[in-house]
Amino acid sequence: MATESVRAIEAILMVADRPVEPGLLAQVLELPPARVEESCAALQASYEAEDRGFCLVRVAGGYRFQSHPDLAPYVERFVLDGQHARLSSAALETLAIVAYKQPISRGQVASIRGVSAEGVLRTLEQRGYVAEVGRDPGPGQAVLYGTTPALLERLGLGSLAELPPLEDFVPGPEVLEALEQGLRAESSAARGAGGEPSDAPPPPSEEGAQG
Amino acid sequence: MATESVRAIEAILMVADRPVEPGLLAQVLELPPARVEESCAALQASYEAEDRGFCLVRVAGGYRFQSHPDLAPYVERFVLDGQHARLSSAALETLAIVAYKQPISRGQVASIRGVSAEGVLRTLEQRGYVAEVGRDPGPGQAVLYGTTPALLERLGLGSLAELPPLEDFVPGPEVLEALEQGLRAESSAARGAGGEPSDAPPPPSEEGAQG
Amino acid sequence: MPYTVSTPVFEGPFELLLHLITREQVDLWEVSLSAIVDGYVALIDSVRADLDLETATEFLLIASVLLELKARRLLPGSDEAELDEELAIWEERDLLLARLLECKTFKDAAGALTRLMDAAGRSWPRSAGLEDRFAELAPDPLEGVSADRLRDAMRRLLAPRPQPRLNLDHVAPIRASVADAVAELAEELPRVGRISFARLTADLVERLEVIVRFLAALELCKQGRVELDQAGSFAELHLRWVGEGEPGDARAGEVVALDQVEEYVG
Repeated sequence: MATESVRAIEAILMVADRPVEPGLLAQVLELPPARVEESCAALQASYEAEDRGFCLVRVAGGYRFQSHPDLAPYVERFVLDGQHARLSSAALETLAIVAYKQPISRGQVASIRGVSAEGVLRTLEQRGYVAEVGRDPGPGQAVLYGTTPALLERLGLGSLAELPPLEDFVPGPEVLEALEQGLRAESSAARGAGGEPSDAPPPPSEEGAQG
Repeated sequence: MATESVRAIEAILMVADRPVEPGLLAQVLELPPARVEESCAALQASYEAEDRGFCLVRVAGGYRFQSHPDLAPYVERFVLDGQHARLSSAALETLAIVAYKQPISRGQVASIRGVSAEGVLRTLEQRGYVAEVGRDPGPGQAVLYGTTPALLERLGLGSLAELPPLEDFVPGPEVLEALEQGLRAESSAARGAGGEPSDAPPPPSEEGAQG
Repeated sequence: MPYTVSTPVFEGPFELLLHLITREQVDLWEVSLSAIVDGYVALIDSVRADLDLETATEFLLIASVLLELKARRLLPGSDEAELDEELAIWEERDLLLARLLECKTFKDAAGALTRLMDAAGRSWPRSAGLEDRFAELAPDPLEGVSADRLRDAMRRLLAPRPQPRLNLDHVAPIRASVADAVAELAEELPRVGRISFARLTADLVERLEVIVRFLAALELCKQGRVELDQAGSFAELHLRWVGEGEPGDARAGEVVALDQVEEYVG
């Protein structure tokens, strides 16, 4: 029933300890890459149809076996050392900036976040989620950072192209309005305590003295 | 179709690095051991019936997935291709820790690296570069690892004393803490390990000052 | 009014501002600074036993940011606000708005990454690796690894891990010292003799620098080396060098006493 090449893919993925690129599978099996992709898709479908406790997924540019997400409660109990340590929100924001803006220097990250990025970037580097990917050709030759395949694995994404588009997160008009309002209050309030926010220009200096 | 417990067994065995004892499965799944054995037998039969490229085998220690013997030629070609054999940075780090801090438990390695070390230690063990050198006398009797003469040979060193010194490198507080937790175990295990005296680990200077 | 400390953790000034503006709808100018400071002191007193440093510093940061925002409006603005200056203020505001939007964008993107990680985190990869029967075949993973590389890996591991910390640069990004400004004036004024304060500070970009120059002028006046005159309220302020050293004598500045002159730094 199952063809030898499909079975061989199963066997190879069973001994692999990281995602295996379809190109490598194609080379080992002496098959066109398209056939490998087809076979993998067929395997994915069959595990799903049979309601297996594992699945075949494409992450970080390759295929790998993993436990089915449904069964997380059992696997968690077995794995004991929660290898999925959570990242701080600072780390996540930095990661988002690097993911969408790479290659990017530490200084650029810091200027987007408004705080120093050194510590967080080093933590992310230690975790293996970001790495130096080059040097800025300009003066100073700042180190440029990018994300790693390990991050894609952690995100469960096949490639960076699968990241949700950044445009999706650009704040809508209501947020923009709220922000504008807030900044307007900054300049108007100084004119007179408790005054209604208005489009008034910045305050004359003598009134500032009451603040 | 498949029951939850059977799927859970598949999930756990898929992520396990070593054979899993049926008793442990029974405990995690809160099932009588006999039921676990039954489920495993049913799984074995179903993979065979479906002509899968992998099989579920019972080895000394328990159950594990492995590639089907039929497909060894493909797996061999994959292995020989070598793309997946590069020493990962995780392996390099783990090896460094064992080399400089031996004898050391898996838990201590993990706490210095900040991530689980099980898979990597196993690979290094398989390769003959690290080996069990004793047991922690404390509760839990953790296995303690050390490097082997094969590693020294590979690195072209006459003895561990020839490892390049770390010099006056002062470890960060969290590393010190991880090491201190194991100092008692390390020192007593070093006595009990009974390794070649000439290969005794060089006492790294910064520990001498602090320990 | 007692100010209760409830601290969602703010990592930076933009995050704090975002929170204040979008969540709390705080009118920054309605918050009384003395109430905040009182509340802060009360907080420190009440939790002295087990002071959570992080909360305390976080709170201090919030107070400092508010202080900076308020202070900006107190600084000598111009009565006859020049168009350039006004434009600059609006430009500054637009810049701030753009940065807030960018900050919010990446905050939300980070949220999406978290959801991806949470979903992916429910699965564990197979990592058992090679079965023993194949292990011999694999090329040596230590190929090309030297003892020095082991040492380098170990040193990297032993390096102190960075602790997350708050950077307060934004609160006062400009560091200006009155002592430096006094020295500068003491060198410049003997050369020019008499000059208006506006001209003296025309090339300064930051308000803090203007303030510091002003304080420096007061300091020199106190030392009797400079005379200040102003025709009336809000009229142009002039400085005249009356200290030793003739105009053009650059060494005059060196004799100005600089002890007890304060530093204004972030």
